[in-house]
Amino acid sequence: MGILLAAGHFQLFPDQASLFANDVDGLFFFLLTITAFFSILIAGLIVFFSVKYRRSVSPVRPPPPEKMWLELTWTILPLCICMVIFVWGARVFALAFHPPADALDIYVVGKQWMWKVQHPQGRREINELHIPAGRPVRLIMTSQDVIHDFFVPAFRVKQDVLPGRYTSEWFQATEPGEYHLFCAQYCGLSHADMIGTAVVMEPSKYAAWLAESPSGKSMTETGEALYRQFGCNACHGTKAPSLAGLFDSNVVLQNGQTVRADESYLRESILAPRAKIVSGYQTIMPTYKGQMSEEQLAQIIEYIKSLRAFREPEPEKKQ
Amino acid sequence: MNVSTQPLPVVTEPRHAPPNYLNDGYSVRSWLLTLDHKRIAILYMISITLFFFIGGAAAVLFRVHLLTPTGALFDPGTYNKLFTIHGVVMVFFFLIPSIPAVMGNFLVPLMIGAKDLAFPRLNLASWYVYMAGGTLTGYAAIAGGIDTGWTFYTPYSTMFSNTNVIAAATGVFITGFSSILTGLNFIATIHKMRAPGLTWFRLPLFIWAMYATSVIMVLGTPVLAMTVSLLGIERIFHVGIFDPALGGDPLLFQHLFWFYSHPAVYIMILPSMGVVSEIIPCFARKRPFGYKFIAMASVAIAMLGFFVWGHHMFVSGQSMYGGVVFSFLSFFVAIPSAVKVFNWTATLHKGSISLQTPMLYALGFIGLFTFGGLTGLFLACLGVDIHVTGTYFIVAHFHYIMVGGAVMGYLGAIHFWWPKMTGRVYSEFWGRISAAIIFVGFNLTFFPQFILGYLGMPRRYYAYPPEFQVLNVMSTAGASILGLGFLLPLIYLLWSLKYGKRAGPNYWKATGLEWTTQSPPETENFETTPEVVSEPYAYEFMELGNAD
Amino acid sequence: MQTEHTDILEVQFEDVEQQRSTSALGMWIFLCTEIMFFGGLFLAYCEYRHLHPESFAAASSRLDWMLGSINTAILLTSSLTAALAVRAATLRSAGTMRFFLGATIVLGVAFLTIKGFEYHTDYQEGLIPGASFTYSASQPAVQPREVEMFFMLYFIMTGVHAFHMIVGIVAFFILISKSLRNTLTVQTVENTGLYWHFVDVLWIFLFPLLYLVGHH
Amino acid sequence: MSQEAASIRSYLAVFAALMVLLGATVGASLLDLGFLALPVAMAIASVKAFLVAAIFMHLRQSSSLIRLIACAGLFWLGIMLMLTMSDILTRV
Repeated sequence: MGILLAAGHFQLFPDQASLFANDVDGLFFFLLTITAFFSILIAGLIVFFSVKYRRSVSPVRPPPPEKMWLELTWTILPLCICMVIFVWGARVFALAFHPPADALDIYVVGKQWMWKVQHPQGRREINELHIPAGRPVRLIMTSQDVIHDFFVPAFRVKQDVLPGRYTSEWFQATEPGEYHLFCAQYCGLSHADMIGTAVVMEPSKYAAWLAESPSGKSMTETGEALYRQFGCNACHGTKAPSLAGLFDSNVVLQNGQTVRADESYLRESILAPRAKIVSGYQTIMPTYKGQMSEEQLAQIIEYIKSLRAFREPEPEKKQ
Repeated sequence: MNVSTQPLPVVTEPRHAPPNYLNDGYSVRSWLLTLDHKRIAILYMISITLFFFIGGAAAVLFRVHLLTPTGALFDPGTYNKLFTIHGVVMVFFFLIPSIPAVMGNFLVPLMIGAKDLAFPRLNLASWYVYMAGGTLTGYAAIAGGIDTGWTFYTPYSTMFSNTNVIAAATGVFITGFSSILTGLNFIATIHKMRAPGLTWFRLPLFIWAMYATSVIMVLGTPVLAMTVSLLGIERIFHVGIFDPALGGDPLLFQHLFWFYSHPAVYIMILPSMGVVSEIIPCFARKRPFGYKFIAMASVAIAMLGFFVWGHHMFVSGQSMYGGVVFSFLSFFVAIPSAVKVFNWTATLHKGSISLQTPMLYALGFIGLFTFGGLTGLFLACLGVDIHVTGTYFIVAHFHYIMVGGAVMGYLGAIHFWWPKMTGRVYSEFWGRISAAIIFVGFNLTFFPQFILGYLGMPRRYYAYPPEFQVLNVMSTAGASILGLGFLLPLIYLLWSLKYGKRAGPNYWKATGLEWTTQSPPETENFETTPEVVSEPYAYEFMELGNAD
Repeated sequence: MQTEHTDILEVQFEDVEQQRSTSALGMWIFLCTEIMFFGGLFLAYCEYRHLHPESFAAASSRLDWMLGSINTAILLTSSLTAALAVRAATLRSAGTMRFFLGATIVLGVAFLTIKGFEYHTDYQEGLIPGASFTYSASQPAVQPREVEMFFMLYFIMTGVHAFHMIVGIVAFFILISKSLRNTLTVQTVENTGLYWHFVDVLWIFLFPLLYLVGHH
Repeated sequence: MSQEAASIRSYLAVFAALMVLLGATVGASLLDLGFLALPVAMAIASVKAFLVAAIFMHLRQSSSLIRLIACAGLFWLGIMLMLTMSDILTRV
């Protein structure tokens, strides 16, 4: 059921290739039933009344009295149905916002008009997304220019990709195969060419595919090299907070607020370091905005994330 | 409605029409400087018809382009400009002014027994403002075009598009003021100028709908004006307001834009609902079932419509909490719409129904609006919206509301009040034929797009994967039928102006003060101010229409 | 100044009372649209002040709060004179009305003059957003780009406000000339007064939001 | 006419109150009120705006329709500010 099979074939229903697709489609069919029921009801009544009470057989009658119970019925009943739809829809939506903790992080950068993908193990690709079946995958996405939208119909997931910040989406692919990948937010001249393929592979094949990486270096390794190249190690751990164990921890800021150190926080701290100063430290970090590409940024972030594995003791020396 | 003025004698083919607003001066000046709401309505009608066919031509062109997966006619840039001009022209220059500025202008004073709107000079000014905005947007379309989509999303529109965004945005900014002036005029008129005895719950439902529409125009449109101003400032001065590269927040633009543009959907649909609420009682010869509920539903839609704009932004990067709040609120606006549909259907029960052209449009409206509204539930529903937003599902949904709803309502209104406006009767045969063609063509155009959308075809694509071709060809075939369907009324309505038989004051034997005037109405509307002494829609006391 | 019974009755109205109340209603609806028009700016201000509190405070401290306070006092006084002009109009004393209208115009011009001096100072200090914007942050948390955003909002908000004042001043001149030609109606004076008070109310909010953000 | 004559006194009283409030808002900004600074400034501004609207703009004597319209403007402004901020304040 992939693109190759479907090419030229007429479909009425899209492929289902993720766990989330089942959740969305269940809700979709519920809504479809409601829509069909009420459309047929109204259309049927209109046709039925138009025939039964046509002018030639039906005289003009005095108006019937207002029926309050009827009005209340068709006010309250739709409201109840709507609330069911809302709650169900919100549950599915919440699911889309909460990736499992063991999700595989893949970095996506959108630019006019292509998708650039980086796997943690170092392999990069353009307009293709290779992923293993049966494993939750989280995409950490940003854009270099305008707003794009990463949309894989077979997974039923879609999320705008904004410049200047990270957004994310996650899914767990079920069926190996090739699926369409679309940009679903109008982004200019070649918007319709900003398409690609999501390739779902058996996990073993995915591992083999990753190993074919031409550079042979993982994002963490490249990130570590960049970390030294940009001189981050000159301060972090001494004059600036240690980054070991930072990711996913709670950071107390100078203004007393507490923030969670997720990818967005790391990104902001590199590009706009003065926005959120860690309590007890001075504002000495320069901005790296314009000095590193989104890909390099992702590599450094991936390196910082890797530091959680071996938590170093916090250095005592603070200035 | 029983009215204390004497019924007018039935006019049988006089040689010359009695003095009326149409033969009250023939000079260009007497039209371009007129303060008569009826003449201004005609000016609007001519202008919006022009814009409708410009927008429609763009639509036909890009539908033909989409016959083949790689695109048959245009390069990507041209395609993008075509769908943008289609959207901008249809939304801002046809749908929003359509029923309010044409039918509302013509009917509001007549229906409430007034000599004119409260501020006739503002009314004329609103037409000039509209034309100025339209001209500027037309200029933008020719000089460089515009390729941002009608939504003008930043930062594409402010920093990346190489097209004439400033001129188009200025055009939209200017035409917004025409909308504001019209709304202001209607609110003041409906509050202050009703005939003696015409209490709020004796008002025709069309007036309730116009009132609700005006509230949206007055409160929503200024926000659009500010939004496109900020867009222009960012584009010209390159100072961050919406562009994240300059420290701005692109979602702020979307909030501001949809704060107006979602209620704007109700500017399009509420007047059509009002029209349908007039037509159905007339052709079912029955008082509308649940008059007060239909009236209050209009007001409720206008209010609730302002609470729901965030459902356009569920996948935009808006917070999850924001999404849930907006989804919850969105469902509430479905309720008054449902109440209206049920009440219209109940009005048909035990009526005496004749299926003449306006009634065909009205019944078509109910069916298409019901389906369009129900598919709106998919979009308010968070879980499904993730998949269908930004696809052809959205395109299909809003065309069911805007074409199946608003345009059907507009055509219904034109056909219903044409005898009143022009004093002539069009060909019933061609009226019914074209109503049927439009209904069939419309469904063939847009129903396949629901399937395309669920399959995942994104909107605004000039090329698409080959497996989507069958449905696209169906849609294009439908569009050509629909285009033909829209041309037919243009022909037979114009024909009727010269060759149609004279209509008489109350062609449909309808209730309502506008039908107590001669057709076409005289410049002063009423010789003496009418006095209303009874409830509206007393069809059980009316004789049957002379068209039967 | 005309007396009531000779107020020109437009054809669409039944009587003068209907014409007056409709006119007042129309004016209030217009003011409602003005609230929403400025609402978009207030929303932008709210969001960015929330996101960049330090930069907004620092930027605000570059404005002269003394001049801002003086201007506020001038505008509040002009509101008083406008109210007194309307009162004189209702009492049909044309001379008094013209005096107070004149006073309002003088105060309005004074406000704009001071505003002009402020703009000029901002220009000299390189605070005009755009290519020539220069700002060096004194505190670490302050970002020049965010300061520029504050000034963009400042110039848009005060600029649109000043434009409204110019319209109001021109309207007052028209009122005076109409009054001298004896073609003025009370309702016109009242509506113009409403407009002027609205412009004043706007400034009442703009002043603390723009001038008094930070500690100074 | 006595009502008209009384109005001049109320105008002057309102003017005096406005000036006092102007002093108060400037004074408050000179104190370091922390997070209270904005609410205090807005509260004072609202009282000033209310005085101008009620007395100078005759809202106190106006018909309920006109009062309703004035409130509607504020209500819709509130919708816009609150619902948008509900997104912005809860973004992760």
